[in-house]
Amino acid sequence: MITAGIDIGSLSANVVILRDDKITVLHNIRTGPDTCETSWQVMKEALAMIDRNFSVGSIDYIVATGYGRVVVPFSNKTVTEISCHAKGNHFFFPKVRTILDMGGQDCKAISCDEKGKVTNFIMNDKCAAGTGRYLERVASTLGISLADLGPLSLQTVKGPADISHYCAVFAQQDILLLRREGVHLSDILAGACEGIVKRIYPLLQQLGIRADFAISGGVAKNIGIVSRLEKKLGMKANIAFDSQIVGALGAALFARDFLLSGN
Amino acid sequence: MSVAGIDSGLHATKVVLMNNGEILSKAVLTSGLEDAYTIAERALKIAMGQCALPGDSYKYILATGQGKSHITFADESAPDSICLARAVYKVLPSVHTILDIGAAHTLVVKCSKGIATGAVNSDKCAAGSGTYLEIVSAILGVSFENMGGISLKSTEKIEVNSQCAVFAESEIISLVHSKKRIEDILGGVYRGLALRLYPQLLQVGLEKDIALVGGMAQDIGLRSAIEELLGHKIMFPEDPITIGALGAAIVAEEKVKPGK
Amino acid sequence: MNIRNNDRHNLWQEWADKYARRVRKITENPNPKMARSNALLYQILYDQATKEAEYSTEGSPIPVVYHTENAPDRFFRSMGFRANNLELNADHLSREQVGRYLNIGREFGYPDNICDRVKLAHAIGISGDVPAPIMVVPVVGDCDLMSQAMCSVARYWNVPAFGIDMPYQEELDMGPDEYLDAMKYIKQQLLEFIEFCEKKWPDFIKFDAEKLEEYQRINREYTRAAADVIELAKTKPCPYSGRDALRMAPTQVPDDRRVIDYMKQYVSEFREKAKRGESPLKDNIEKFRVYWMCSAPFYYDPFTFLEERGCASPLYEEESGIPHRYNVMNSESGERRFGRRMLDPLEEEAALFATHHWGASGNRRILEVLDNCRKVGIEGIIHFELEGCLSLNNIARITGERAEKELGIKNFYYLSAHCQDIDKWDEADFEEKLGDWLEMCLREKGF
Amino acid sequence: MNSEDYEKKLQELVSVHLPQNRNTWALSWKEKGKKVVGILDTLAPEEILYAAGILPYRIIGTQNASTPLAEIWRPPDMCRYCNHVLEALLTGELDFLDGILFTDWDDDGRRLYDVPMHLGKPKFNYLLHVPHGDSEICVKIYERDFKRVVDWLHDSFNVALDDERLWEVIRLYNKMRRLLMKLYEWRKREVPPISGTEAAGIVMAAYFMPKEEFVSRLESLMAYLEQRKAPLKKLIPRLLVVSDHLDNLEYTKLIETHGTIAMDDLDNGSRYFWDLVEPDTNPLYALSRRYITRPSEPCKWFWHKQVDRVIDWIKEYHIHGVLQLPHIGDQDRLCCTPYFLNRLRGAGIPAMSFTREYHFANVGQLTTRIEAFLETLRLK
Repeated sequence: MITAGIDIGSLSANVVILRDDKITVLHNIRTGPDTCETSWQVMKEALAMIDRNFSVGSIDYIVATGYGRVVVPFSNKTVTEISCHAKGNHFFFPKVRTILDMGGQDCKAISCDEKGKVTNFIMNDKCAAGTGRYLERVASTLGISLADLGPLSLQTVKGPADISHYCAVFAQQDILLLRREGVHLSDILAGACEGIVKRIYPLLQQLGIRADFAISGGVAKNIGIVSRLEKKLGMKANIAFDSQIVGALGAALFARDFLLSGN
Repeated sequence: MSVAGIDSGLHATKVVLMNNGEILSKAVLTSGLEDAYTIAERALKIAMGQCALPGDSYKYILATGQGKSHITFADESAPDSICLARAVYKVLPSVHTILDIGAAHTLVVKCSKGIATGAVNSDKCAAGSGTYLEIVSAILGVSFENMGGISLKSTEKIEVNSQCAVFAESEIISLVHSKKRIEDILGGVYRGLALRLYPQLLQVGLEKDIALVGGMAQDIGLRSAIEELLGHKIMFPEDPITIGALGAAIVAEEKVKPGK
Repeated sequence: MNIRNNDRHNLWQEWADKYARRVRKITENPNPKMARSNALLYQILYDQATKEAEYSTEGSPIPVVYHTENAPDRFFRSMGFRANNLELNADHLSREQVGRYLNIGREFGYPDNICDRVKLAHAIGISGDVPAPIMVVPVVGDCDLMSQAMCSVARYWNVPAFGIDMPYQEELDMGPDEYLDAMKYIKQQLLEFIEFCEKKWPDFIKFDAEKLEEYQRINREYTRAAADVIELAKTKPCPYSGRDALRMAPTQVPDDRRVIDYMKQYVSEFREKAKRGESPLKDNIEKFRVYWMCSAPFYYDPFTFLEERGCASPLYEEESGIPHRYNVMNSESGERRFGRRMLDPLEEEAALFATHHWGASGNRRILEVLDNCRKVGIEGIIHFELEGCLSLNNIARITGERAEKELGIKNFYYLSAHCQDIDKWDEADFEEKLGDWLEMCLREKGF
Repeated sequence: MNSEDYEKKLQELVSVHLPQNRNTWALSWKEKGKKVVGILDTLAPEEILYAAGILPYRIIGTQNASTPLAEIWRPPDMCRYCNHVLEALLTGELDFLDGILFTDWDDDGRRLYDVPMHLGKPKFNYLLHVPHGDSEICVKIYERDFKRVVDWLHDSFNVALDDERLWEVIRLYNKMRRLLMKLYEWRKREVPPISGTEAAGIVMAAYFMPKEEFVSRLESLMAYLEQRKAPLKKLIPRLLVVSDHLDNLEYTKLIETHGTIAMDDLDNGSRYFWDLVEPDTNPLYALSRRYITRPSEPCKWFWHKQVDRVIDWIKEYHIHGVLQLPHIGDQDRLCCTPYFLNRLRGAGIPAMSFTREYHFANVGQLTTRIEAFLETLRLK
């Protein structure tokens, strides 16, 4: 039995292919302007990893998720990223009850039951404050790579700088000014991370945080955010070895369930 | 008697030197990662270099703009609203409403005879600022300068609703993906932008004539979108970028005028 | 989700300690900028807080009723209740305390985009940090959301929510008769309230008209003393700081006669300053005077900022002698109004309630504001709108337009901000904008 | 008539509220030289207006995406319904109204009255205070204020009102209410004869038509509706939708692509017609009692009784989950939401609340949220 999950996010597109319950392929690329093309590309590349004459047709069931889920032409069914992230995280960490998924342009706090089924969730609103995109802009403004942002933010000199604007765009202006005033790079980054945690925390508060806690999505890779959040919550965060594929994995698991239940 | 006006903006610092109402010289420097003080100092030097007068012949230096408080070598600082009102009165005396759109702010000033009588300032959200357009130009791969012109070729009305610049990004990407023409997308972008500026304009009363100044004033796309919205022409000075600095210089002159 | 079992704080004890510190500071090394009479004020607050703090630890022998600012506090107490004004509790939160209650609100799932006062009053109400209620009293008329918050608190503790309703109509032409009408309606509700409570808690609740009258006498004397402040407000340069104009009398101690002494001290000390032409303004020169309205940042002092620039703020709309519950009491003689047709103490409470200036249409409040502007020669209005305050929607601009049309006041500064949610407060930005506005006004005046 | 004709008539009724249709009746009413007065919520005593020969017109806000004229007066992020109503007033969309009877369901509703008063547009406005309690005293004061409304109508439009006519109108309204209740009764079926969208559409038709016409139109359809095989197939889950001013039915359509709206707690749904006016010697008193003692709106102090109702409905209508969609700035509902959700979840009923715009916009995220909620109901 071969099933696949494909997660088309605003920043990255991910594919997970399962043989029975084993993950055989993980693959992700950056989402291009044409979401449909992106979905073909990422899937084809993933299939090629199994072997070259493997095609979409040879997969028994495909579930698409992510904001681009509806445009994936070859999916049998679509499931929202919310359900998929719960399921994916639950696969890695069966004891998880609260999940934070921080994607490119939204941020979800999800609580699930022992079966990995969503029981409640909260999402941020029509503003990019506290999202992956925000961090991208910060990194690009300061001319550093997204990967370095987290570690650097932990080496504060005078403590986190105050970035007063919520707005992802204006934060960039603030940062520019701070730079001109000669504020240390790390302090600015620390300020940016603090800012994000400040935006995320209320979501988790409203949801009510129950152990275990897990973070997925691109931002989970950012040690600057994760460690600060762990400190604020006073609990350890579980993070999958590849936090970006959790959604796609969840989709693949749903595909397996649907196939078995003949749904 | 000579004076200097400095407008320390986020993206550029402008200097105007004046002598008895005559502009001696101007200088515009785009800000890098230098602090406001240093770059203002440099801009001032450049401007001074353009005219023969010795450095100490400048009786009064007045700073305005978002970085004004950092320019400690200036004798005084004054709010943008006051400087804009003075300058626009000098170059476009019939104007009663000034719309100043810069990189990160939008300021609407109500004025009569060079006196600012009201001002509405917005900077809660980038949706109405030049930065928003920079993001758009980056997504569409169109140069910032050409966007306006292209938007005028729009034939189909498209709505770009996203308040948030970052969300507009994905909205625009999906428009591109659905094979919409760049011209029409830009048309929508400018219309949306004008619509978001509209409440602010209405708040000060929209008394004619209306002038568009600041970094964005040269953007023909924005200008025509606003004119379309208001249903009449708006004015703009030939050098809209240095208008704040000019105002600062005028206010400086008032200070040194004998008897004042 | 049950916050009551979370770590409890003894709010009143924390306040008692704070007031003790202040009293000590004022008596030991007084700040010349601050009013001396504050010593008595904080002493009163300290005594109240210590009393409440005991109840908080030992549990209150007397049943507690939660209510908000516009509710008839004196009335509850005259029935034998201990009244706890959650709205005032919220106002008294210090910078350090406020975070806890914002979090409690969020965890409860209460909307975050409503005004800080409602959010915090609600949060304190469900925190268990003040003695638990046996009844909650939602009132409408000044703030509907506050009454929603009180209902929510009542549902949380599963205790009765006994509302008191304030009637109104567009009263452009509203004379004493309509007020009397409204007053009678409210009196009926108060009687119903008494009946309900006396039946429910026969052992310890009994309405005592004399007690109420005594409280009202104190309040009347206080009002009379405070009325002189409006006279002081007319003197230029303004003898006191906007900070002191904001000073509210401790309304939770209706039985404490010292509030009268406090107000008298307050007035006389500033009358002295007025005689000497002293003021908190730079070089004692008043260049401009503004009417500070609605609310203010709690943990930052905008008045010193204004006074350093020669701008006086003699009035805060709610307090210091502003007769904002007009038509009820003659502020000079302190006698009941309504052509003397208002006789018993219940009617007085009802009338105070019925004529609240936040009630009814915006017109009621605006008329009063304009009247005060006229009284003290206001040149500019700073309308500090509390973000998320529904009672202010629409009337800010109407006030501005009418102030210009009817009084020729051109300078109207409208700003909307949070007063207590510090995370959302940007001081630098606030000062820059306020400074720009003031400078615009001054230059226009030729300074 | 064959079923095609009936279906056509039904769809006509459902689409009465659409911008291009809804003013038809008001305009022809005015042609007869009669007056039209706007109302804003379920708390306004329509019967009084109608009995006085005035057509009550329930205001739907403009569907323009932006509300620049309204934002001169009020912050954009408070009650979105008020924004869009004020915008409609200022753009002239509502210029045909002779007046508006304002009711203060909350402070935003109360302050909405100030701008028209300030601008004198429309000419005649009245602010009717709605007591939030349900005591006899409240009923009495509301009755007294009804008398003031009658005086206002007389002074403004020179119309009179007699008990006889008022009773007639009350009977007519009760008849309408009974018909709608019957229609809602059928929604308990496994496959309801009408969708939630259609139900809301039918209710909103009553906003704009003279009630005689609405009643007769609905009456003529009842037989057909009773045996109608709805176009929509049996869709799990069955939902109860809660909101205020959910008058853009694109939202309900969006929900019904994923599930069935089998029951609602909407002001343009059950809350409009539930509860009859009970007989009494005095018609104004009888009216007041109906409007005051029903828990309908969150602003009422005894609103928890409305939650009891919702919980009963959940059993009667075999509801799987409750979906609440308050518009941004629907503050008094948002203040009641924690209690609401806790009550339902405490009773083992899945329930969620997502805010939305007033007009139909920014539905991308909303769709995901709704889908995700329905998944939690479906993926068992």
